[in-house]
Amino acid sequence: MSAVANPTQIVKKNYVTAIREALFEEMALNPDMICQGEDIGILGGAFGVTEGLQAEYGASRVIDMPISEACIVGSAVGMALAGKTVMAEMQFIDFISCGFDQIVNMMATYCYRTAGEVNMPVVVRGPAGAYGGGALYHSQMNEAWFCNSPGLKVICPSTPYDAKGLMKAALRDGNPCLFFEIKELYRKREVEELLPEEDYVIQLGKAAVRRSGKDITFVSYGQNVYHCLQAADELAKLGVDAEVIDIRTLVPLDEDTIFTSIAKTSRLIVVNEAPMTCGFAGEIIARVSEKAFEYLDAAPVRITRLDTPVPWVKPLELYVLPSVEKIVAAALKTVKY
Amino acid sequence: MSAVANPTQIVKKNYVTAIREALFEEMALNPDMICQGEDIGILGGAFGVTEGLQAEYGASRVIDMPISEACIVGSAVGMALAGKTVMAEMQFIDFISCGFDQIVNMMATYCYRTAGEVNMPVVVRGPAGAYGGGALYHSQMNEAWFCNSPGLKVICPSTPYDAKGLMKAALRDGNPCLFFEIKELYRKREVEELLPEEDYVIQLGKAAVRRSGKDITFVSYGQNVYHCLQAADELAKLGVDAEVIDIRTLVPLDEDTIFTSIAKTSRLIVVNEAPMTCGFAGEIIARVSEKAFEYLDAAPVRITRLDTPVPWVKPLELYVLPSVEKIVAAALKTVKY
Amino acid sequence: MSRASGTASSEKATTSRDVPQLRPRDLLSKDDCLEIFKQVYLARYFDVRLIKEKRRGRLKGTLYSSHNQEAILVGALFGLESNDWISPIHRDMPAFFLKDIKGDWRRPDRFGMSINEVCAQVWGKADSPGRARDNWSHIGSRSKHIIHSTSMLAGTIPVAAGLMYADRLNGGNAVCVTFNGEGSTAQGIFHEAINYAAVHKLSVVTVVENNQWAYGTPMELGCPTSDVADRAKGYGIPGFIADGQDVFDVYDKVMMAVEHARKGNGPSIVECKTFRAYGHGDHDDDRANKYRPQEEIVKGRQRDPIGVCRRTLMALGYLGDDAAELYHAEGKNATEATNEDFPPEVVDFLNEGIEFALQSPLPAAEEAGRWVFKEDN
Amino acid sequence: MSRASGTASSEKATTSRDVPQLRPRDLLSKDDCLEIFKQVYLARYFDVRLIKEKRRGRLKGTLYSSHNQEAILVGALFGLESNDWISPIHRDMPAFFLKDIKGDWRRPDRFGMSINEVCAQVWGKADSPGRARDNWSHIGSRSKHIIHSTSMLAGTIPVAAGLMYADRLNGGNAVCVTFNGEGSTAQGIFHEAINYAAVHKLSVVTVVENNQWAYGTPMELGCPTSDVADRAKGYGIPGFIADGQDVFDVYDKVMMAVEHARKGNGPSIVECKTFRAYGHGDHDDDRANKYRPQEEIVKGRQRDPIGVCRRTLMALGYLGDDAAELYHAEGKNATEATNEDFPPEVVDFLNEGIEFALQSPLPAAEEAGRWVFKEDN
Ligand SMILES: Cc1ncc(C[n+]2csc(CCOP(=O)(O)OP(=O)(O)O)c2C)c(N)n1
Ligand SMILES: Cc1ncc(C[n+]2csc(CCOP(=O)(O)OP(=O)(O)O)c2C)c(N)n1
Ligand SMILES: [Mg+2]
Ligand SMILES: [Mg+2]
Repeated sequence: MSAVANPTQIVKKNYVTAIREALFEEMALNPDMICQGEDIGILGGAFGVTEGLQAEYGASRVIDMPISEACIVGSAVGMALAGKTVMAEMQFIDFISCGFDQIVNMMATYCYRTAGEVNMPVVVRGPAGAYGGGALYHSQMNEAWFCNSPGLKVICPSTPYDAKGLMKAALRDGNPCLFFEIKELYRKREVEELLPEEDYVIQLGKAAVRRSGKDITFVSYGQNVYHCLQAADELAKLGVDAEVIDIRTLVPLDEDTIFTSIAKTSRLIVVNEAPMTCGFAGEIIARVSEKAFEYLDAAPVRITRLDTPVPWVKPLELYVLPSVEKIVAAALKTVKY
Repeated sequence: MSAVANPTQIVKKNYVTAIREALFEEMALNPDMICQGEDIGILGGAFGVTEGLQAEYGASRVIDMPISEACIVGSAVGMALAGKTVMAEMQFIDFISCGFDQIVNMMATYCYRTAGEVNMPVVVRGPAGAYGGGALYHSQMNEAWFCNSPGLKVICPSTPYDAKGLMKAALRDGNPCLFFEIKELYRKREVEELLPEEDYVIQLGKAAVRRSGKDITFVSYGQNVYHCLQAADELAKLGVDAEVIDIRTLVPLDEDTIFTSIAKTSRLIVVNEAPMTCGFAGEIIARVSEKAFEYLDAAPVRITRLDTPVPWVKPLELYVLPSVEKIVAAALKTVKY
Repeated sequence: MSRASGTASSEKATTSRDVPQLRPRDLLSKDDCLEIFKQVYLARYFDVRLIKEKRRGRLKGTLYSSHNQEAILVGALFGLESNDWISPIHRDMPAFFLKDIKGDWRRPDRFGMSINEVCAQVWGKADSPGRARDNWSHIGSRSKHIIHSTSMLAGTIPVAAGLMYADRLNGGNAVCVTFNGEGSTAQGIFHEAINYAAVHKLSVVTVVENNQWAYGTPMELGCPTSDVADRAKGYGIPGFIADGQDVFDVYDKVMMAVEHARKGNGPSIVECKTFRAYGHGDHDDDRANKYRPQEEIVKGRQRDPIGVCRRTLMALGYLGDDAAELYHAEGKNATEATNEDFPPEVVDFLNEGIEFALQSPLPAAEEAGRWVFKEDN
Repeated sequence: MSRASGTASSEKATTSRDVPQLRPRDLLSKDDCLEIFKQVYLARYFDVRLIKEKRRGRLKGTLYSSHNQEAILVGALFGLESNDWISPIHRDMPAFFLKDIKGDWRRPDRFGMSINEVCAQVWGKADSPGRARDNWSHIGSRSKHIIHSTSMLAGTIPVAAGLMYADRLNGGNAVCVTFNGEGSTAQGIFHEAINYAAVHKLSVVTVVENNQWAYGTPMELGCPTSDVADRAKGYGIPGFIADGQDVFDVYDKVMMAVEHARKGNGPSIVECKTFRAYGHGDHDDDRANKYRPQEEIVKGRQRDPIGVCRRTLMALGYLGDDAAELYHAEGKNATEATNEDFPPEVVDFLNEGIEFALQSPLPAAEEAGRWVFKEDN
């Protein structure tokens, strides 16, 4: 633990450090925990999330796997059968497509098909998200695939505090969790924050209200939360008071916080960077339309990635993604509705 | 062609025959077409969809593949590069998870990343759907994964006429298409119908109004269309006049037909048998809420599979799936809204 | 012995020709051998009886017959330690109760499923270990050391590998035997998992039941080599070949593989050459008589594992002519064979299981909503 | 020759020892050999120059250096027919213009990309063959017979196999050479695709650049055998091993594999032993100096492919002492080497490409919405 936490000095920590601390602490607390993935040991991970972990806990608990995503997941399932808790890293979340079957058909359903005999304390985590010029295969937010695959919890933190608390909660949850880390936030100075010295978890399924407002509700997660907050600042200058909700976990979803907000604002914009069709933005709109229809005074709006892959060069990439401008424009239209 | 069509005798044809005819006819019309999949040649397919096809067109164009779904898709992509049109069968659509990466990352994006240089005339088709006691891995409707993966067209016919016309359209479309066949309809007597002798296609992206009504709109596809029609019959007895729309293709979606209907009925129930969260039912509700909000006089409703896998034995299976009763109950509630 | 042993295709596993060495089977007692014989009958009877039950209309669903492949199941399972793990597939239904059955078939504390549990699963009843949530062979039990498969072929091999990794870390020395068809060895996950197991020398024994056909596809369209065992060479691990009709040859080769693993030398593949007697499932029986040449079927069924075992036992003097003539299931298909063709204890054992299954209730519909996630109870 | 040929690990491909047989290289003319030498320089210069461009701030993005692996690219590509296909990966950027470059490097009708196109891609400009929609090495061209890869390693092998299937059906006799790292051979799709290619004897040559490391993971944690070529044994296909530092040995082995395919005998694997000179990408350069032992790095870089080639040519008398002393890129890293260390035509060639790229416009933002589906135009 000394490698990552220094109790005598209080410093703000970044997002990647928060996750690393969670892993170090859980490895210490739980001798039955194993971490595995490509290049996570000797190298310490492509993004340094597991830096120092193998030196601390040994190569048998921090495993450099072959480039075999399906086997990384499948073997984690086997370890869970033997009583282990497993963190399985996808080097980029995009590569999860190569381990897809083992996730949705083997791991996600194990508890269901055994009528509860077997639990699956496995967290599949990896760097996700666009805006960094990663192009088609290093930019994905493919969380919707997993939200549509029953048996998985789906998590996406936007702050270091949440990243650590949610990671610890996921590792103790006993259910298979998919943990989407926003790689553009890993080392972003602006989001650094003080983390508690003591052990803490953040309950899965609880949203956070990042800004309260009365005119319109923005629901988002991941880095788009910051786009919403910036848009809210701009809108404030224009006399529009936006509330910003960061759902943090997609499955299970904290509907109450969302509905309560819309009861107040009557207006909804959902922002995420996944492709629109069958994405989680649409899911939120569907839930609200079904269950909080009366609260809505205007058509809800989705601001998502266009239904395209993420192209490489900057102007093209930005063209297809949500932006502060797009949110502001949509909000102005919606409040006038 | 003589193997499947007999012009002197006019008989009703079932859903599986319609698809088989489409394949026979397209193989005859297009010498550059290839069919491949597990057991599709010597055996003629697990469900007989390709029965007689290898005898007619030879083993080099009708290929019995190893049990390698990823390679079935990937090699189809290679064939498309060489100018071929390929029908690639998944023995059950459930196994598409094993070829997932090649579909969403290799095939779906090929046109996009080559700025249009390379088209992908590949139809990945397979038997889908529950209600037959197939349990977790022979019952899936996993279309939402692909709707959330840009670059794929997604099709799901509910009648023999549509199945044939849409299959032919898909094979000529030049884009990668996922074709969900409802295996419970393959040999269902009640849905047999006369098919035109002449060549025909059904344009992708056009919905069909299966029943017109003025009180409430049911939007569905696949076998749930029949649940909607039955529910409409029951509701008619209770004085509720339901309109039933069969969208037929999910991507691209015929929004106009849906919006026009809701402009009339002001009420919407969407029915499909996929898991609820991030499924296509939610997508329809989101589109309507966003773009036809003013038309809605009541909260729209989803009737979908619960967010569970499909369990095996009958009472459990039915418990999680949409049913006529569930639709009728929801409709009665909605019209009173 | 009625037939020469198969040969190990990997040099590593081949023992020197000069020194006559004991084969694993040579350490089996007469009682063991007679028990094995009875288990072959039991596996056969299970299959025959289910087909009859279905024809009688007392059973629904598809049956994937293990007829003609019983020697593989019995031979592969007989020598395992109680707490070893297994992972059977669709064609291996008897494996669930054959595991650790040695001695008292009704022993409640054994590592393997009771016949009641297996029958409850077949009939889709609440007393199935999975409460009939998934079908046919997709059951298992963590406490009894049986991995639950999905339908996706070869999908349990990485699970077996991870399990063996963790077992070693836990200080265990178990071995996991996974069963697979020859067709399934074409799956990508087969490669990923065995590669990983070989890198870490994990105790995974992959038994390949090469019954020549994968549904309607002959072996040569799925595998480029004539022996599936050759796949082992790609990983530098032993690839054994067993006569899948000969329970003792299967026993030998699997025990060599198990021994290899138990010593910490890692995984291996045991190819058992056999032939699928019927269709892929019973829905395919008629077609399978057309897409497969008649001579091939006749030849493939010629050496009934019951007969091969019987002749071995007679040659060993463990079975007199009288005893050998008692039961006549040999060479008979499900239509021809009757209860009288089997040892009564075999019939009784299964009767009990079926009775239990028929009386077991259906699970309540509302259970369908449970256990998507862990329940605290 | 400066070094004994590598050995083919598959017997099928080994030629009889008694009869001295011509190696493919023995048929190369002096001009060919000198052209090969120049191409090795060209590949090296491309790498050196891009690193310099990035340091100068004229280029963004990650660079996956092919330094020390140039002999593989040149050797594997030199003998191909114009209309053969290739599929390079991240580390093979020079392959895009080295394909079919023989003779006139600026020939507009050749099957391979122009240096302009490659540079436009590197700089992310509209004149990239993919209009800068996907990054780095993820370009290709149907008309120039280069498969477009995704990031997912080994993912083009099934594409190559299907392509070769269709090409044969079309009456063609092309071969497709795919490039892969040793680490990537652990992917499931590698197995599925090569298995399928072997079943159908498809003309797919899988060149494995075994540079000992897959990002931060040493070969032995990803592959259980010491030779990746052993993977070929699992499919009953030839597995050749080449000295990846020796362009002529790579040429020999790849040509044997190509010949094998061209005759209709199907796929093979050619392992080229080499060493990754720098980090995985340039972001990894510093770390790679820590996670890899210094001695290993020194040893791995000892035999610079330029030097190995030079010495061969001198031994053949194709290069006099003077000519050999003209350029001094050998053994120098990107910091040490200057333009003067390379033949001027190499520098000029790339200069033109870079000029073109710098002047090429960015694609218009709105293009991002196009070509999700086929456009009729
Ligand atoms: C990944 C996957 N693809 C396809 C299937 C459909 N399927 C079920 S059994 C089978 C044939 C299996 O053949 P083999 O492995 O030889 O086993 P056998 O049935 O002959 O015992 C196929 C194709 C499946 N279950 N899983
Ligand atoms: C399916 C997949 N998993 C992981 C990655 C991330 N990744 C990119 S390159 C690389 C290492 C590749 O090593 P190797 O195949 O030996 O090629 P090398 O870089 O050494 O040339 C990894 C793990 C990827 N691109 N695709
Ligand atoms: Mg088989
Ligand atoms: Mg490498």
